[in-house]
Amino acid sequence: MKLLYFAWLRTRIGRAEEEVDPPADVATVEDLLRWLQGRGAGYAEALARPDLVRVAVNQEFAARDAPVASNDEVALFPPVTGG
Amino acid sequence: MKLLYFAWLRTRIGRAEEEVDPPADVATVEDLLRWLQGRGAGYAEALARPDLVRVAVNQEFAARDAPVASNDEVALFPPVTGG
Amino acid sequence: MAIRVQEEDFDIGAEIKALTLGRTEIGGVASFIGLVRDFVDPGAGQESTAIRGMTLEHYPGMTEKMLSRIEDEANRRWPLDATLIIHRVGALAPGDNIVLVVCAAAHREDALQACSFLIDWLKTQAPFWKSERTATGEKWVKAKQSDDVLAARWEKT
Amino acid sequence: MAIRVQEEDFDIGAEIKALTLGRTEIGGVASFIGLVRDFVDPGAGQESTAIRGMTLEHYPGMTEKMLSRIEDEANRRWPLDATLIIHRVGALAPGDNIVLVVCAAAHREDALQACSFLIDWLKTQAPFWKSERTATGEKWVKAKQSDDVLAARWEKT
Repeated sequence: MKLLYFAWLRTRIGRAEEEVDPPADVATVEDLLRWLQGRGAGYAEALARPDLVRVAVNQEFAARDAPVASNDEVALFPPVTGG
Repeated sequence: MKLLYFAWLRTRIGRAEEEVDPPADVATVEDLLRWLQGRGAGYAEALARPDLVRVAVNQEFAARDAPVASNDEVALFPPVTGG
Repeated sequence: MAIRVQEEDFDIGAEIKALTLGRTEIGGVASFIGLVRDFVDPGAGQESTAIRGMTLEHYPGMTEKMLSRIEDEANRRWPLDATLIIHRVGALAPGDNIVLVVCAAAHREDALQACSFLIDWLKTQAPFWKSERTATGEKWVKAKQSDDVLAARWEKT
Repeated sequence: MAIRVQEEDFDIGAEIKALTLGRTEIGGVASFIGLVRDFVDPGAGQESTAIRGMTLEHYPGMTEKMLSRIEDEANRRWPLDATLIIHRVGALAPGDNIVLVVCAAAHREDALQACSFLIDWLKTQAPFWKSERTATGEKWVKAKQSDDVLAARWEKT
Protein backbone atom coordinates (compact mmCIF):
# COMPACT_ATOMS: atom_id res chain seq x y z
CA MET A 1 0.00 0.00 0.00
CA LYS A 2 1.31 3.40 -0.98
CA LEU A 3 0.81 6.17 1.57
CA LEU A 4 1.08 9.89 0.81
CA TYR A 5 1.19 12.69 3.37
CA PHE A 6 0.53 16.35 2.70
CA ALA A 7 0.86 19.69 4.53
CA TRP A 8 1.34 19.37 8.31
CA LEU A 9 0.78 15.62 8.17
CA ARG A 10 3.83 15.42 5.94
CA THR A 11 5.97 17.63 8.18
CA ARG A 12 4.94 15.90 11.43
CA ILE A 13 5.35 12.37 10.07
CA GLY A 14 8.58 13.51 8.47
CA ARG A 15 8.13 12.05 5.02
CA ALA A 16 6.01 12.70 1.92
CA GLU A 17 5.33 9.07 1.07
CA GLU A 18 6.11 5.48 1.95
CA GLU A 19 5.20 1.90 1.07
CA VAL A 20 3.57 -0.01 3.94
CA ASP A 21 2.26 -3.52 4.39
CA PRO A 22 -0.38 -3.37 7.13
CA PRO A 23 -1.64 -6.59 8.76
CA ALA A 24 -4.66 -8.34 7.28
CA ASP A 25 -7.08 -6.91 9.88
CA VAL A 26 -6.53 -3.39 8.54
CA ALA A 27 -9.58 -3.36 6.27
CA THR A 28 -10.85 0.25 6.40
CA VAL A 29 -9.56 3.81 6.52
CA GLU A 30 -10.40 3.82 10.24
CA ASP A 31 -8.29 0.68 10.82
CA LEU A 32 -5.42 2.15 8.84
CA LEU A 33 -5.38 5.38 10.87
CA ARG A 34 -5.38 3.40 14.13
CA TRP A 35 -2.57 1.13 12.90
CA LEU A 36 -0.51 4.14 11.74
CA GLN A 37 -0.79 5.79 15.19
CA GLY A 38 1.26 2.93 16.60
CA ARG A 39 4.13 3.41 14.17
CA GLY A 40 6.02 6.02 16.20
CA ALA A 41 5.94 9.42 17.86
CA GLY A 42 5.63 11.43 14.59
CA TYR A 43 2.61 9.36 13.52
CA ALA A 44 0.98 9.53 16.94
CA GLU A 45 1.39 13.30 17.02
CA ALA A 46 0.20 13.76 13.42
CA LEU A 47 -2.89 11.62 13.99
CA ALA A 48 -3.69 12.81 17.52
CA ARG A 49 -6.67 14.79 16.17
CA PRO A 50 -8.21 12.40 13.64
CA ASP A 51 -11.10 14.85 13.10
CA LEU A 52 -8.58 17.15 11.38
CA VAL A 53 -7.39 14.41 9.01
CA ARG A 54 -8.92 13.88 5.57
CA VAL A 55 -8.25 10.71 3.59
CA ALA A 56 -8.29 9.94 -0.13
CA VAL A 57 -8.16 6.39 -1.44
CA ASN A 58 -6.92 6.20 -5.02
CA GLN A 59 -7.35 9.98 -5.32
CA GLU A 60 -10.98 9.96 -4.18
CA PHE A 61 -12.14 11.41 -0.85
CA ALA A 62 -12.91 8.44 1.40
CA ALA A 63 -15.02 8.10 4.53
CA ARG A 64 -13.69 6.33 7.64
CA ASP A 65 -15.50 3.09 6.79
CA ALA A 66 -14.21 2.97 3.20
CA PRO A 67 -12.20 -0.18 2.42
CA VAL A 68 -8.43 -0.08 1.85
CA ALA A 69 -6.49 -2.80 0.04
CA SER A 70 -2.82 -3.60 -0.45
CA ASN A 71 -2.38 -1.96 -3.84
CA ASP A 72 -4.30 1.21 -3.01
CA GLU A 73 -2.79 4.69 -2.96
CA VAL A 74 -3.95 6.25 0.31
CA ALA A 75 -3.35 9.94 1.01
CA LEU A 76 -3.66 11.64 4.41
CA PHE A 77 -3.99 15.40 4.60
CA PRO A 78 -5.65 18.26 6.50
CA PRO A 79 -8.80 19.98 5.21
CA VAL A 80 -7.89 21.70 1.94
CA THR A 81 -7.05 25.43 1.86
CA GLY A 82 -6.47 26.27 -1.80
CA GLY A 83 -8.08 28.89 -4.03
CA MET B 1 -36.74 73.86 -21.62
CA LYS B 2 -34.14 71.66 -23.25
CA LEU B 3 -35.43 68.35 -24.62
CA LEU B 4 -33.21 65.37 -25.51
CA TYR B 5 -34.31 62.28 -27.43
CA PHE B 6 -32.47 58.96 -27.54
CA ALA B 7 -32.64 55.67 -29.48
CA TRP B 8 -35.91 55.18 -31.39
CA LEU B 9 -37.43 58.28 -29.85
CA ARG B 10 -34.65 60.24 -31.51
CA THR B 11 -35.08 58.55 -34.91
CA ARG B 12 -38.91 58.82 -34.90
CA ILE B 13 -38.99 62.44 -33.77
CA GLY B 14 -36.18 63.13 -36.20
CA ARG B 15 -33.91 65.14 -33.95
CA ALA B 16 -31.58 64.57 -30.99
CA GLU B 17 -32.48 67.72 -29.08
CA GLU B 18 -34.43 70.94 -29.17
CA GLU B 19 -35.34 73.96 -27.08
CA VAL B 20 -39.08 74.25 -26.36
CA ASP B 21 -41.24 76.71 -24.49
CA PRO B 22 -44.36 74.83 -23.38
CA PRO B 23 -47.41 76.74 -22.13
CA ALA B 24 -47.73 77.47 -18.41
CA ASP B 25 -50.17 74.59 -17.78
CA VAL B 26 -47.42 72.04 -18.62
CA ALA B 27 -46.37 71.42 -15.02
CA THR B 28 -45.45 67.71 -14.93
CA VAL B 29 -43.77 65.04 -17.07
CA GLU B 30 -47.24 63.72 -17.91
CA ASP B 31 -48.34 67.18 -19.12
CA LEU B 32 -45.18 67.52 -21.19
CA LEU B 33 -45.67 64.16 -22.95
CA ARG B 34 -49.27 65.05 -23.80
CA TRP B 35 -48.24 68.47 -25.12
CA LEU B 36 -45.44 66.95 -27.23
CA GLN B 37 -47.85 64.49 -28.86
CA GLY B 38 -49.62 67.45 -30.46
CA ARG B 39 -46.44 68.79 -32.06
CA GLY B 40 -46.59 66.70 -35.25
CA ALA B 41 -46.72 63.23 -36.79
CA GLY B 42 -43.22 62.20 -35.65
CA TYR B 43 -43.99 63.12 -32.04
CA ALA B 44 -47.40 61.44 -32.12
CA GLU B 45 -45.85 58.26 -33.51
CA ALA B 46 -42.91 58.31 -31.09
CA LEU B 47 -45.18 58.86 -28.09
CA ALA B 48 -48.03 56.57 -29.16
CA ARG B 49 -46.98 54.00 -26.56
CA PRO B 50 -46.17 56.15 -23.51
CA ASP B 51 -45.61 53.00 -21.43
CA LEU B 52 -42.44 52.43 -23.49
CA VAL B 53 -41.10 55.92 -22.79
CA ARG B 54 -38.81 56.70 -19.89
CA VAL B 55 -38.11 60.26 -18.78
CA ALA B 56 -35.19 61.89 -17.00
CA VAL B 57 -35.42 65.42 -15.61
CA ASN B 58 -31.99 67.00 -15.13
CA GLN B 59 -30.41 63.58 -15.64
CA GLU B 60 -32.50 61.86 -12.97
CA PHE B 61 -35.16 59.27 -13.75
CA ALA B 62 -38.51 61.00 -13.23
CA ALA B 63 -42.01 59.64 -12.62
CA ARG B 64 -45.00 60.90 -14.61
CA ASP B 65 -46.08 63.25 -11.83
CA ALA B 66 -42.63 64.83 -11.41
CA PRO B 67 -42.59 68.60 -11.99
CA VAL B 68 -40.91 70.15 -15.04
CA ALA B 69 -39.80 73.76 -15.26
CA SER B 70 -38.59 76.04 -18.01
CA ASN B 71 -34.86 75.64 -17.41
CA ASP B 72 -34.92 71.87 -16.93
CA GLU B 73 -33.15 69.42 -19.19
CA VAL B 74 -35.72 66.72 -19.97
CA ALA B 75 -34.70 63.53 -21.78
CA LEU B 76 -37.07 61.02 -23.39
CA PHE B 77 -35.86 57.54 -24.17
CA PRO B 78 -36.87 53.86 -24.29
CA PRO B 79 -36.03 51.45 -21.46
CA VAL B 80 -32.24 51.14 -21.33
CA THR B 81 -30.45 48.22 -23.00
CA GLY B 82 -26.76 48.64 -22.19
CA GLY B 83 -24.32 46.29 -20.54
CA MET C 1 -13.36 53.69 -7.96
CA ALA C 2 -13.38 54.56 -11.62
CA ILE C 3 -15.88 54.98 -14.44
CA ARG C 4 -15.07 55.23 -18.13
CA VAL C 5 -17.28 55.56 -21.19
CA GLN C 6 -15.22 55.17 -24.34
CA GLU C 7 -15.19 54.09 -27.98
CA GLU C 8 -11.86 52.27 -27.61
CA ASP C 9 -11.53 48.65 -26.57
CA PHE C 10 -10.18 47.76 -23.11
CA ASP C 11 -7.64 45.22 -21.87
CA ILE C 12 -8.89 43.44 -18.77
CA GLY C 13 -5.38 42.28 -17.82
CA ALA C 14 -3.95 45.80 -17.85
CA GLU C 15 -7.00 47.20 -16.03
CA ILE C 16 -6.82 44.64 -13.22
CA LYS C 17 -3.07 45.09 -12.92
CA ALA C 18 -3.48 48.87 -12.58
CA LEU C 19 -6.28 48.41 -10.04
CA THR C 20 -4.42 45.96 -7.81
CA LEU C 21 -0.81 47.15 -8.14
CA GLY C 22 0.71 47.48 -4.67
CA ARG C 23 -2.71 46.87 -3.09
CA THR C 24 -1.72 43.73 -1.19
CA GLU C 25 -4.77 43.93 1.04
CA ILE C 26 -6.80 42.64 -1.94
CA GLY C 27 -7.61 38.93 -1.76
CA GLY C 28 -10.02 38.55 -4.66
CA VAL C 29 -10.87 40.26 -7.93
CA ALA C 30 -14.17 39.42 -9.59
CA SER C 31 -14.83 40.68 -13.07
CA PHE C 32 -17.36 40.50 -15.85
CA ILE C 33 -17.01 41.26 -19.54
CA GLY C 34 -20.09 41.63 -21.74
CA LEU C 35 -19.47 40.91 -25.43
CA VAL C 36 -21.40 41.40 -28.66
CA ARG C 37 -23.03 38.05 -29.46
CA ASP C 38 -23.58 37.00 -33.05
CA PHE C 39 -27.24 36.13 -32.54
CA VAL C 40 -30.44 37.71 -31.29
CA ASP C 41 -32.17 35.79 -28.52
CA PRO C 42 -35.10 34.16 -30.27
CA GLY C 43 -38.53 34.15 -28.71
CA ALA C 44 -40.00 30.79 -27.70
CA GLY C 45 -40.13 28.46 -30.69
CA GLN C 46 -38.46 30.99 -33.00
CA GLU C 47 -35.18 30.76 -34.82
CA SER C 48 -32.35 33.03 -33.78
CA THR C 49 -31.24 35.82 -36.11
CA ALA C 50 -27.62 36.45 -37.02
CA ILE C 51 -26.19 39.79 -35.89
CA ARG C 52 -23.75 41.63 -38.14
CA GLY C 53 -23.00 44.54 -35.90
CA MET C 54 -24.23 46.76 -33.11
CA THR C 55 -24.26 50.46 -32.29
CA LEU C 56 -24.28 51.73 -28.74
CA GLU C 57 -25.74 55.14 -27.95
CA HIS C 58 -25.77 56.78 -24.54
CA TYR C 59 -26.77 59.95 -22.69
CA PRO C 60 -23.50 61.74 -21.94
CA GLY C 61 -23.59 63.25 -18.47
CA MET C 62 -26.40 61.11 -17.12
CA THR C 63 -24.45 57.95 -17.97
CA GLU C 64 -21.46 58.94 -15.84
CA LYS C 65 -23.79 60.13 -13.08
CA MET C 66 -25.68 56.82 -12.99
CA LEU C 67 -22.54 54.68 -13.22
CA SER C 68 -20.95 56.61 -10.34
CA ARG C 69 -24.09 56.18 -8.29
CA ILE C 70 -24.20 52.43 -8.98
CA GLU C 71 -20.55 52.16 -8.00
CA ASP C 72 -21.14 54.19 -4.81
CA GLU C 73 -24.01 51.89 -3.90
CA ALA C 74 -21.82 48.78 -4.38
CA ASN C 75 -19.18 50.34 -2.13
CA ARG C 76 -21.83 51.05 0.49
CA ARG C 77 -23.12 47.48 0.44
CA TRP C 78 -19.83 45.55 0.40
CA PRO C 79 -16.36 46.26 1.82
CA LEU C 80 -14.54 46.74 -1.49
CA ASP C 81 -10.96 47.82 -2.10
CA ALA C 82 -11.44 48.94 -5.70
CA THR C 83 -14.09 49.04 -8.41
CA LEU C 84 -14.01 49.81 -12.12
CA ILE C 85 -16.70 50.14 -14.78
CA ILE C 86 -15.82 50.63 -18.44
CA HIS C 87 -18.62 50.82 -21.02
CA ARG C 88 -17.98 51.18 -24.73
CA VAL C 89 -20.13 53.23 -27.12
CA GLY C 90 -20.21 53.53 -30.91
CA ALA C 91 -20.02 50.82 -33.57
CA LEU C 92 -19.15 47.29 -32.44
CA ALA C 93 -18.83 43.93 -34.21
CA PRO C 94 -19.69 40.41 -32.97
CA GLY C 95 -17.05 39.27 -30.49
CA ASP C 96 -16.21 42.84 -29.46
CA ASN C 97 -16.12 43.81 -25.80
CA ILE C 98 -19.02 46.00 -24.63
CA VAL C 99 -18.62 46.38 -20.90
CA LEU C 100 -16.15 45.58 -18.13
CA VAL C 101 -16.95 45.47 -14.43
CA VAL C 102 -14.21 44.75 -11.89
CA CYS C 103 -14.55 44.51 -8.09
CA ALA C 104 -11.62 43.90 -5.77
CA ALA C 105 -12.02 43.03 -2.09
CA ALA C 106 -10.25 41.34 0.79
CA HIS C 107 -12.81 38.51 0.62
CA ARG C 108 -13.96 36.76 -2.53
CA GLU C 109 -17.66 36.67 -1.77
CA ASP C 110 -17.81 40.47 -1.43
CA ALA C 111 -16.04 40.88 -4.78
CA LEU C 112 -18.27 38.33 -6.55
CA GLN C 113 -21.54 39.69 -5.15
CA ALA C 114 -20.63 43.31 -5.90
CA CYS C 115 -19.65 42.39 -9.47
CA SER C 116 -22.97 40.66 -10.05
CA PHE C 117 -24.82 43.60 -8.48
CA LEU C 118 -22.99 46.17 -10.62
CA ILE C 119 -23.72 44.50 -13.93
CA ASP C 120 -27.37 43.86 -12.98
CA TRP C 121 -27.94 47.47 -11.93
CA LEU C 122 -26.00 48.90 -14.86
CA LYS C 123 -28.25 46.92 -17.23
CA THR C 124 -31.40 48.54 -15.88
CA GLN C 125 -30.20 51.95 -14.64
CA ALA C 126 -27.52 53.29 -16.97
CA PRO C 127 -28.75 55.17 -20.08
CA PHE C 128 -27.28 53.08 -22.89
CA TRP C 129 -29.21 51.83 -25.92
CA LYS C 130 -28.19 49.18 -28.41
CA SER C 131 -29.27 48.87 -32.00
CA GLU C 132 -28.49 45.62 -33.81
CA ARG C 133 -27.81 45.16 -37.51
CA THR C 134 -29.12 41.95 -39.11
CA ALA C 135 -29.71 40.88 -42.73
CA THR C 136 -33.08 42.66 -42.62
CA GLY C 137 -31.78 45.99 -41.32
CA GLU C 138 -31.00 47.87 -38.12
CA LYS C 139 -33.28 47.52 -35.10
CA TRP C 140 -33.31 48.95 -31.58
CA VAL C 141 -32.92 46.25 -28.97
CA LYS C 142 -35.92 45.75 -26.68
CA ALA C 143 -35.33 45.81 -22.94
CA LYS C 144 -35.54 42.33 -21.45
CA GLN C 145 -37.87 41.62 -18.57
CA SER C 146 -35.33 39.10 -17.30
CA ASP C 147 -32.96 42.01 -16.66
CA ASP C 148 -35.55 43.69 -14.43
CA VAL C 149 -35.97 40.43 -12.54
CA LEU C 150 -32.20 40.10 -12.02
CA ALA C 151 -31.90 43.71 -10.87
CA ALA C 152 -34.86 43.35 -8.52
CA ARG C 153 -32.91 40.74 -6.51
CA TRP C 154 -30.79 43.57 -5.15
CA GLU C 155 -33.64 45.79 -4.03
CA LYS C 156 -33.55 46.32 -0.32
CA THR C 157 -36.74 45.40 1.42
CA MET D 1 -12.77 23.34 -20.76
CA ALA D 2 -9.26 23.55 -19.42
CA ILE D 3 -7.39 22.93 -16.16
CA ARG D 4 -3.84 24.02 -15.39
CA VAL D 5 -1.73 23.64 -12.25
CA GLN D 6 1.47 25.61 -12.62
CA GLU D 7 4.21 27.54 -10.84
CA GLU D 8 4.21 30.35 -13.41
CA ASP D 9 1.98 33.39 -13.19
CA PHE D 10 -0.96 33.79 -15.58
CA ASP D 11 -2.25 36.71 -17.67
CA ILE D 12 -6.04 37.01 -17.40
CA GLY D 13 -6.25 39.14 -20.55
CA ALA D 14 -4.40 36.60 -22.70
CA GLU D 15 -6.36 33.70 -21.19
CA ILE D 16 -9.76 35.30 -21.85
CA LYS D 17 -8.70 36.29 -25.35
CA ALA D 18 -7.63 32.70 -26.13
CA LEU D 19 -10.87 31.35 -24.65
CA THR D 20 -13.21 33.66 -26.56
CA LEU D 21 -11.35 34.13 -29.86
CA GLY D 22 -13.77 33.52 -32.73
CA ARG D 23 -16.42 32.29 -30.28
CA THR D 24 -19.00 34.97 -31.12
CA GLU D 25 -21.79 33.00 -29.45
CA ILE D 26 -20.34 34.13 -26.10
CA GLY D 27 -22.20 37.03 -24.51
CA GLY D 28 -20.55 37.19 -21.09
CA VAL D 29 -17.29 36.20 -19.42
CA ALA D 30 -17.19 36.08 -15.63
CA SER D 31 -13.87 35.62 -13.92
CA PHE D 32 -12.31 35.51 -10.51
CA ILE D 33 -8.70 35.94 -9.45
CA GLY D 34 -7.56 34.98 -5.96
CA LEU D 35 -4.46 36.83 -4.73
CA VAL D 36 -2.05 36.48 -1.83
CA ARG D 37 -3.16 38.98 0.80
CA ASP D 38 -0.64 40.63 3.06
CA PHE D 39 -2.52 39.85 6.26
CA VAL D 40 -3.96 36.87 8.08
CA ASP D 41 -7.64 37.14 8.92
CA PRO D 42 -7.65 37.87 12.64
CA GLY D 43 -10.05 36.11 14.95
CA ALA D 44 -12.68 38.21 16.71
CA GLY D 45 -11.04 40.96 18.71
CA GLN D 46 -7.54 40.02 17.56
CA GLU D 47 -5.05 42.01 15.55
CA SER D 48 -4.22 40.86 12.05
CA THR D 49 -0.76 39.46 11.33
CA ALA D 50 1.38 40.57 8.40
CA ILE D 51 2.15 37.89 5.81
CA ARG D 52 5.57 37.82 4.17
CA GLY D 53 4.98 34.96 1.80
CA MET D 54 3.05 31.80 1.09
CA THR D 55 3.81 28.30 -0.18
CA LEU D 56 1.19 26.26 -2.01
CA GLU D 57 1.40 22.48 -1.97
CA HIS D 58 -0.92 20.11 -3.81
CA TYR D 59 -1.59 16.45 -4.54
CA PRO D 60 -0.55 15.95 -8.17
CA GLY D 61 -2.98 13.69 -9.95
CA MET D 62 -5.84 14.12 -7.52
CA THR D 63 -5.76 17.89 -8.03
CA GLU D 64 -6.32 17.63 -11.78
CA LYS D 65 -8.98 14.95 -11.23
CA MET D 66 -10.92 17.10 -8.75
CA LEU D 67 -10.60 20.28 -10.82
CA SER D 68 -11.87 18.45 -13.92
CA ARG D 69 -14.76 17.06 -11.95
CA ILE D 70 -15.66 20.50 -10.57
CA GLU D 71 -15.50 21.91 -14.10
CA ASP D 72 -17.67 19.07 -15.46
CA GLU D 73 -20.23 19.74 -12.75
CA ALA D 74 -20.37 23.45 -13.64
CA ASN D 75 -20.92 22.52 -17.28
CA ARG D 76 -23.73 20.19 -16.28
CA ARG D 77 -25.45 22.84 -14.19
CA TRP D 78 -25.17 25.84 -16.53
CA PRO D 79 -25.09 26.22 -20.33
CA LEU D 80 -21.47 27.35 -20.63
CA ASP D 81 -19.43 27.97 -23.77
CA ALA D 82 -16.01 27.73 -22.13
CA THR D 83 -14.43 27.33 -18.70
CA LEU D 84 -10.89 27.64 -17.42
CA ILE D 85 -9.25 26.98 -14.05
CA ILE D 86 -5.62 27.84 -13.41
CA HIS D 87 -4.14 27.26 -9.94
CA ARG D 88 -0.59 28.16 -9.02
CA VAL D 89 1.63 26.14 -6.69
CA GLY D 90 5.01 26.82 -5.07
CA ALA D 91 6.31 29.98 -3.41
CA LEU D 92 4.23 33.14 -3.73
CA ALA D 93 4.54 36.70 -2.39
CA PRO D 94 1.83 39.14 -1.23
CA GLY D 95 0.03 40.54 -4.28
CA ASP D 96 0.79 37.44 -6.39
CA ASN D 97 -1.99 35.68 -8.26
CA ILE D 98 -3.01 32.30 -6.81
CA VAL D 99 -5.98 31.14 -8.83
CA LEU D 100 -7.95 32.10 -11.92
CA VAL D 101 -11.46 30.90 -12.76
CA VAL D 102 -13.12 31.95 -16.02
CA CYS D 103 -16.61 31.04 -17.27
CA ALA D 104 -17.98 32.12 -20.63
CA ALA D 105 -21.63 31.77 -21.60
CA ALA D 106 -24.26 33.20 -23.91
CA HIS D 107 -26.00 34.74 -20.88
CA ARG D 108 -24.32 36.65 -18.09
CA GLU D 109 -26.13 35.08 -15.17
CA ASP D 110 -24.97 31.59 -16.19
CA ALA D 111 -21.36 32.79 -16.42
CA LEU D 112 -21.51 34.62 -13.07
CA GLN D 113 -23.18 31.78 -11.18
CA ALA D 114 -20.83 29.15 -12.59
CA CYS D 115 -17.79 31.28 -11.71
CA SER D 116 -18.98 31.65 -8.13
CA PHE D 117 -19.74 27.92 -7.93
CA LEU D 118 -16.33 26.92 -9.30
CA ILE D 119 -14.34 28.98 -6.83
CA ASP D 120 -16.51 27.86 -3.89
CA TRP D 121 -16.17 24.17 -4.77
CA LEU D 122 -12.50 24.43 -5.60
CA LYS D 123 -11.90 25.93 -2.14
CA THR D 124 -13.38 22.91 -0.38
CA GLN D 125 -12.75 20.05 -2.85
CA ALA D 126 -9.40 20.54 -4.55
CA PRO D 127 -6.34 19.20 -2.66
CA PHE D 128 -4.26 22.36 -2.20
CA TRP D 129 -2.70 23.49 1.06
CA LYS D 130 -1.27 26.88 1.93
CA SER D 131 1.39 27.68 4.46
CA GLU D 132 1.93 31.31 5.40
CA ARG D 133 5.16 32.95 6.49
CA THR D 134 4.91 35.68 9.16
CA ALA D 135 7.44 37.33 11.48
CA THR D 136 7.02 34.41 13.89
CA GLY D 137 7.61 31.65 11.33
CA GLU D 138 5.80 29.47 8.82
CA LYS D 139 2.33 28.09 9.60
CA TRP D 140 -0.16 25.90 7.77
CA VAL D 141 -3.37 27.75 7.04
CA LYS D 142 -6.47 26.41 8.81
CA ALA D 143 -9.51 25.63 6.71
CA LYS D 144 -12.24 28.23 7.16
CA GLN D 145 -15.72 27.20 8.16
CA SER D 146 -17.05 30.08 6.08
CA ASP D 147 -15.75 28.28 2.98
CA ASP D 148 -17.82 25.22 3.85
CA VAL D 149 -20.85 27.44 4.27
CA LEU D 150 -20.29 29.08 0.88
CA ALA D 151 -19.78 25.70 -0.82
CA ALA D 152 -22.87 24.25 0.85
CA ARG D 153 -25.03 26.80 -1.00
CA TRP D 154 -24.46 24.75 -4.15
CA GLU D 155 -25.44 21.38 -2.73
CA LYS D 156 -28.42 19.97 -4.49
CA THR D 157 -31.25 19.06 -2.18
